Amino acid sequence: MSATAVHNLWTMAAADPIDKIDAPNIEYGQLAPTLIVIGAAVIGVLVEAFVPRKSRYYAQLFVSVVALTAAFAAVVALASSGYGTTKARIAAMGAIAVDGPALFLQGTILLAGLVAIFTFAERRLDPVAHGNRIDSFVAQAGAVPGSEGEQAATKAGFTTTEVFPLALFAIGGMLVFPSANDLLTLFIALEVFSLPLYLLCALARRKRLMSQEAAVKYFLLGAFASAFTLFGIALIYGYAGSVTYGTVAKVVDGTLTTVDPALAGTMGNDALLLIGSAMIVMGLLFKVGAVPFHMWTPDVYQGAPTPVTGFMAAATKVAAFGALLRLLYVVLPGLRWDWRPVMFGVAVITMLGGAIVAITQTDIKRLLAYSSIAHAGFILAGVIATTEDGVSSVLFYLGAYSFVTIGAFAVVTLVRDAGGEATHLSKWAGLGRRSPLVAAVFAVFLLAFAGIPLTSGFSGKFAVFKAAAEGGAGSLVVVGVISSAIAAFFYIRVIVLMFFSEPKADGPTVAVPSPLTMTAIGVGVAVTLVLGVAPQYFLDLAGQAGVFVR
Amino acid sequence: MSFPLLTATAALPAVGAIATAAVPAARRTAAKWLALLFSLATLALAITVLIRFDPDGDRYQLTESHAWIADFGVRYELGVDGIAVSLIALTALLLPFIILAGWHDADPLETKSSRWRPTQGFFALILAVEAMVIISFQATDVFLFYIFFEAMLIPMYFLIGGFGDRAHAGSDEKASAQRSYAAVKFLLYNLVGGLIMLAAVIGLYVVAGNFSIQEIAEARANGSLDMATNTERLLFLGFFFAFAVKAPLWPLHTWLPNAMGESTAPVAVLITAVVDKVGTFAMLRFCLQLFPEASKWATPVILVLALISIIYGALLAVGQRDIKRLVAYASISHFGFIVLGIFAMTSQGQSGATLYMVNHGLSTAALMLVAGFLISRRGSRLIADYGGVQKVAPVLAGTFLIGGLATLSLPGLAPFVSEFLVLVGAFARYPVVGIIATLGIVLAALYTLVLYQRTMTGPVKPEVSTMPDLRVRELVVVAPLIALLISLGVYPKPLTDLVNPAVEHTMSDVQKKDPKPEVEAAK
Amino acid sequence: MNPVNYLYLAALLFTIGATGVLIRRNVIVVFMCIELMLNACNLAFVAFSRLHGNLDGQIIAFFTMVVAAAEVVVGLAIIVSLFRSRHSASVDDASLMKL
Amino acid sequence: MENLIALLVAAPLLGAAVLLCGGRRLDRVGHWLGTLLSAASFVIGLALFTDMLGKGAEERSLHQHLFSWIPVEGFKADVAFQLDQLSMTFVLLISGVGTLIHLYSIGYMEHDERRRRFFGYLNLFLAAMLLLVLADNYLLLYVGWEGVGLASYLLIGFWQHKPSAATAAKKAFLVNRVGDMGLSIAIMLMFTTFGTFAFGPVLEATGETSEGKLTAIGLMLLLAACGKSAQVPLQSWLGDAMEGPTPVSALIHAATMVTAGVYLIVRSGAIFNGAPDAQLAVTVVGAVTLLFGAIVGCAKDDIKKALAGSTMSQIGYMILAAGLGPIGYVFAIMHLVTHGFFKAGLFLGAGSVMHGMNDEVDMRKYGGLRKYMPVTFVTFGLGYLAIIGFPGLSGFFSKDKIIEAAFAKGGTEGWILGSVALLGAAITAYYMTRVMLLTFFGEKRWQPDAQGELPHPHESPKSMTIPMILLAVGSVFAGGFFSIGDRFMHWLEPVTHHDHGDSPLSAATVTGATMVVLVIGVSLAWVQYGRRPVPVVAPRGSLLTRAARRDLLQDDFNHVVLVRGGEHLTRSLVYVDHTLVDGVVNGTAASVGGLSGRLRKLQNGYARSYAVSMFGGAAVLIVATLLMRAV
Repeated sequence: MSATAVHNLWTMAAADPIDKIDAPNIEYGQLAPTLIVIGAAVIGVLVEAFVPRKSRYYAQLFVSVVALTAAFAAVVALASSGYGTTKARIAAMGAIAVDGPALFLQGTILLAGLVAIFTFAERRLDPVAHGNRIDSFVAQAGAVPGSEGEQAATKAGFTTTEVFPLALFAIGGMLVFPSANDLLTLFIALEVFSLPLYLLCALARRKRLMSQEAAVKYFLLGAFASAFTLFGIALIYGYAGSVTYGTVAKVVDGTLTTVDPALAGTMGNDALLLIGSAMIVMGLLFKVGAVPFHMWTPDVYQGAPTPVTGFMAAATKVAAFGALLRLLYVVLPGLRWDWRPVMFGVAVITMLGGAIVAITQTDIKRLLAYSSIAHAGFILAGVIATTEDGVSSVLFYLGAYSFVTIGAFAVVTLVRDAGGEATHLSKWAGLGRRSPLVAAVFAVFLLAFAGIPLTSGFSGKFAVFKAAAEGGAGSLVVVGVISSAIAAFFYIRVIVLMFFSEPKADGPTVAVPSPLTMTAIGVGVAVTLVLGVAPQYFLDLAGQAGVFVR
Repeated sequence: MSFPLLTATAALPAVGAIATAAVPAARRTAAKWLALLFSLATLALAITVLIRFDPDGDRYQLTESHAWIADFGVRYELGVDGIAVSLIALTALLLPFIILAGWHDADPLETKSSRWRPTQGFFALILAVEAMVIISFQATDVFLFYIFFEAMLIPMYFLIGGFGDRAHAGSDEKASAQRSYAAVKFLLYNLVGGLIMLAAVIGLYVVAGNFSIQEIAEARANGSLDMATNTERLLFLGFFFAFAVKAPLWPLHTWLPNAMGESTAPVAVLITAVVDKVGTFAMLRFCLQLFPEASKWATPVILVLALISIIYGALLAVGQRDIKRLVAYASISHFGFIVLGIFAMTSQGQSGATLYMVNHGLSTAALMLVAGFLISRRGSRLIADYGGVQKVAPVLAGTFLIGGLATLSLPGLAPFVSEFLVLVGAFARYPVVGIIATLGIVLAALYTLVLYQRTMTGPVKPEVSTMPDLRVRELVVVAPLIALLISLGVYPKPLTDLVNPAVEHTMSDVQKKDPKPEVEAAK
Repeated sequence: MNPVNYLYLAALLFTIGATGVLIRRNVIVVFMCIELMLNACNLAFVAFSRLHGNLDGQIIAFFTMVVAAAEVVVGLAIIVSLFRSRHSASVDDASLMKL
Repeated sequence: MENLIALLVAAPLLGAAVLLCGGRRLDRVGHWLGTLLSAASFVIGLALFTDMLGKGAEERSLHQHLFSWIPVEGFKADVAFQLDQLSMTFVLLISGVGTLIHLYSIGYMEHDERRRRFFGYLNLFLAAMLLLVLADNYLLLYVGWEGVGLASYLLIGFWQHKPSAATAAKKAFLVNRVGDMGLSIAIMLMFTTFGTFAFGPVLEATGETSEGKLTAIGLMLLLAACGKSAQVPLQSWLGDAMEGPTPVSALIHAATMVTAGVYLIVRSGAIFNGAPDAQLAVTVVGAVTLLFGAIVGCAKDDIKKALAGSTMSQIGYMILAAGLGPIGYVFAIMHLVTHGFFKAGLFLGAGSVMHGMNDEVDMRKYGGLRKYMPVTFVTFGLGYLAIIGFPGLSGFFSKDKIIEAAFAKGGTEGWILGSVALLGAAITAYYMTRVMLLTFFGEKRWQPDAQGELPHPHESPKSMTIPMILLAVGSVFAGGFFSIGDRFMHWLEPVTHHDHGDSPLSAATVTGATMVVLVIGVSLAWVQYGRRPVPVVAPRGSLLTRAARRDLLQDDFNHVVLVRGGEHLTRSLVYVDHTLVDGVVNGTAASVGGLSGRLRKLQNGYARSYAVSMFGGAAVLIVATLLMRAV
């Protein structure tokens, strides 16, 4: 094509001046959940600015809890008024989709976030220092570890109550992420929930060096990944001339041509599309922690403050998988035959890799990190199904998984010794003898992870594998069961350790938590058992939420 | 709808488990009695099931059916046929004895921190296992069965790993190490089996769309559901693998000796006499009924495996130095017989196999529990540590001998009936197989008598010279078992009447006719 | 000049940035490389936008800059705190957690 | 009347149950109770017998159906009894001799504190044995068959504190099990062939199946018989079985149980008649064993072992006769009965001798006992004369008939079998004379026992001597009584269908020959043991002698081939199980663990290498996607 042609194009575009831009109309009602949370986050910032330090904690806790509850109520209201099914629509000028999957995932994220906030707010685990209760977050993020500054801050009873608004911002981003209906929104949402998480990772009270290291790693790799995503978006834009899911999808399956035939040589050729989509998908796979984009997971999970880890492990996965689903099902269904095999491969190595490497872990948090990787693999199996069942099974799995995860990490926070949480497995020896209840609860979570029947883990696994098998990925199911067998081994190892090995003399003590953590753990156990024994209701819910709007 | 008898039978021990677990730490004895009480109540319910069941009635009776997980096509469907009834009865019958026999097995050695309540846990777990076993005998929905088939592993696992045999050669660390090795081995073997079955279960759903064996079997019968040959075979293999691990069939057997060796005698009985029966039962109930063609296709291989199990198990039993491991290998040999009977696909074979499940339960229970009493006295599992016991404890020796004779299936005792039926059944279709299997009875005599001779006869070893004879509690455990062994050996008719109709159904499932005797065939 | 070349440039910049991330040790430099990648994206957006003759790409570019800025804030905060506690700006020193 | 049949079995069974479960409080009366109950079943037997004599030959067979035992589709096993002339003969022999031996044991076991249990076992044996001969189908017979095996196991090992006894018991049971395997296979064959295994239907239907099938069944039955009746190659247990108390040896291992094999073959006559090859096999086994046993009997110095050898050989005669078919059945049974008398007598005599000699069993340490225990001497002597076939005594008639029948088989077989039988007779005469001389004649060779005191032999108490006398009477007259006018033959004929073969030799010649060999045998023995003094320590002896002392190396063979081989096999299997079968699994686990360890190394903590993996991953992702499109 000649340079002039392009030039003309451009001048033509500029020739007719854009006289008026009609104001966008925003359906505030349908965006209520997100708006509430973001608003609350802003309020949280103001609280940090104006409320006296003593009462900040309570104010923040109050704001967050109220906001999350309200947002959840809003989600429920929207769902019950049929936005999930019949009245599903695109809102905010095509930026946000309000449909079944979006609402279901938002609901899940909000509940998970609420429970996580409880664990954030726990202040009974550590012994009272200098007459004020302390939580698991650093007294003053700026203070150098081990410096006088830090000691002073501790003495003064500083607490980093910023974590609450940060968490709210993250949740806000996560709410948008799975419901984003154009690539730009997707990217923004990604950053909005990533950046606060980077910070949260750095705020551990104990083992601060590790915490900061985790933050750096997470940040660098995350930014790296999002750069890829962005470039992918650019390429898709180049291919389709638009970043709105609907349009791109139309272009992909050829019902719409946005590209001047003259330029087809440059753009509109599938290389752009394929490479672009691959790069975006890569960014999402990074967030869900799929092999080979998983390597940040263990380090970050280990280094981050345990409540944050639980929050990340649960909510981030939900949001990221939501976005992945929407991308693959709404934007790239036309490319199914291209990405399915690739995702198949990713799912396989993720399941196997996660399970195998986990066997030799010695730190409980790293162990859970690898198990979360393996689970990402299982969920991917459901994604592959490319059926409505596949979607709903993934939704169900995410719901089941997130609560177990938060509960498990909450239990981890309870087992402590002089250096804070005792995360090395050897410390857990004989826990079942010393405090049977805690050990039993943790065993329940582990069994759920292992997918033993009568736990939510089994229902989820069954749903996903069933969908995959129906979707014609039977071999994936076989790989799945094999890796679950491998995975079972290390979950059982922990149980053996807790119940069958003699307690060590210098073993850790089990702190008695406040009602906050108890709720978190309780909810975890309840969800595990309910979804294990009588999952029908939730399966229906996920089933109704199985359809995307486009 | 009428009173859900089956649900009650399964639920009662579950309730009992919770109740027992809830007993405060100090009231150990109360927990024991509570557990015993619940097991007896369950027995009563099981007997009512036995009475309410009409052998000549429908195939599945006392059925219950409720919606459960529609999305998975799963219903809560219970129902029993003659085979299930007899096995439920066996389970419910053995449990009180197991509990009685294990009366002191879980008494804490020293008073640990008050939160740790081994005794309550022990009995609660046993009851939990009973509940799950019973319901998996009742389930007529594949998924429902699968769930409890798998869930069963967890309490069993804690029973094996948590409450090991105290008579252990070697240090405590060594003991607990071996124990948890055994427990993990047990769990992983069965879990792998179960997961592979899970794949098959999912496959079955994809093919059939629901899990009710009755519906599927019907659909297969009237041709509205036809599986591709390969699909059926794969699904069959998936199911069979899990059951073969549980049963256990050579070469998937090695978890059993460890598990039985390391666990206390009552738990060992629970494993081999009750839990493992689910495996063989499931072969009969699911493999043959859902995949008749594939079953026939696989028969030759399975028969060979069964034969290997019979001979191999017996030979290894001869080679054991540890009483409990010996019994374990003997059981492997016996499970070989059961599988042989099932896949001989003759009425005699299958009736024999079913009777064998019951009788083996009784005989192993008798032998193993007495062995447990013996071991608890001397504090050693090694055969070499005993000798001349019959001189100091004649009753113990006598009961032990009877248990042994039952194990070598002496005519007049129950196991003979079943073993002979299995042999005849196998012989009728595969003479060579029948003959080879008959070698098993010689080897059985060998390992049993060697065991008896080494432990009970000869000059009295100083260590055993002060050994007390059976106590009342122990007699209460053993006597009824022996009585049953004898009476079922002399008059097994009630049992066969119960089983025969069910077996005929299975035979019609696989569309097999008994081979006609030559003389009649000639006519 | 042919705007397609801008695309090639963008790709080149992106690659350079990525390579930098992979090979440079200094956190700041690594971070700058990431920024470079983002800017490569911007360039691509703008180029495409011109090729397509619609403004979306240019708008996205603005968004990207904002995001990049935010990222800088967060990133530097973390990096600085790390630097203060370790007195080293090398990525490889931050390797307490491994295996 | 037939309702009494069950009582025959029930009485001793009840005794066993009561005595074994009764506990110490029965120690007082236990032995009397046991004896009483066995006597009771003898009396019932007599009653049935007289009733039977009252009837005509054809309707003598009684039948009692108790209940259906194992009702399974296409498989019918009943608990039902059949009492015909054959069974009746056995009933009388078993309960009769049994009662006598109960009586004897009262004295013999007086000083054993476990006497009650002993009688319990004896009753158990009687019950099982009667069940065996009364069963109307092979499966029920099998029950009795194994039942007697159990009883014999318990009784051989009665003195369990002696390891030798325990081992002997185990060996007996095991060897028998091998035989039982044969029986069960035979039953299965019957089931697949005839669809049933009740005597009546099977034996009537033999015509309808092939000879091959019948031969197979026959051979399996023969295997069973070999096990139970200690015939080559399964004879090795009988010698060791002498570890049991002497009454046991007399009752079980001489008079009754060991003859069950003969019963089985005669009972299954119809099958064997249809299978000449099987019959031939039977005769061969019989012939071989009768020589084998005789030779062993010559070499043993242990009086009971010597008698055991002779038992073996006498049963060899019976088996031989049974193998001859209708010619021989009657004589087999007849010899069985007479043998029951005199062999039981001999054993009781031996027991009485041991009783007097501080349980010394080595005949070389006896000598000149005839003065000290006259009754024993006389009864034993009569038994001796009977067994060697002294004219006019039981053995003479029965054995002579068998030898005749053997010749009557005709053809070379006939000649061979006949001459073997004759040779056997000679050897019998030899070794029995040896026993006689060593025990009762010559000078005293008594040795001090463990306590260092010489034995003072004395006559045994009445309870022991009376049975001996009664048995002696039996062994003197039974044969004559049976043979005069072929009573016994006519009695059994309805069951066994006798036919006279055409003997190449006249009865007279055979008798003459028998006499000649008898004289030779006796005189040879006298030359060796009567004329010159007998060394207390056995001389090394010829190769054959040494072999014979070791049961012609049968045990050594078993030891090397079966025991050693078995041990190696099991040991290697245990190894295989541990290393191979388990090893595979553990190996897999280990390799997965190793893989995990290696993959773990990739997680090296450097953010940049993580980035590398991401970059590589992205590259792979892109390339893969493009490839998917390309292909």
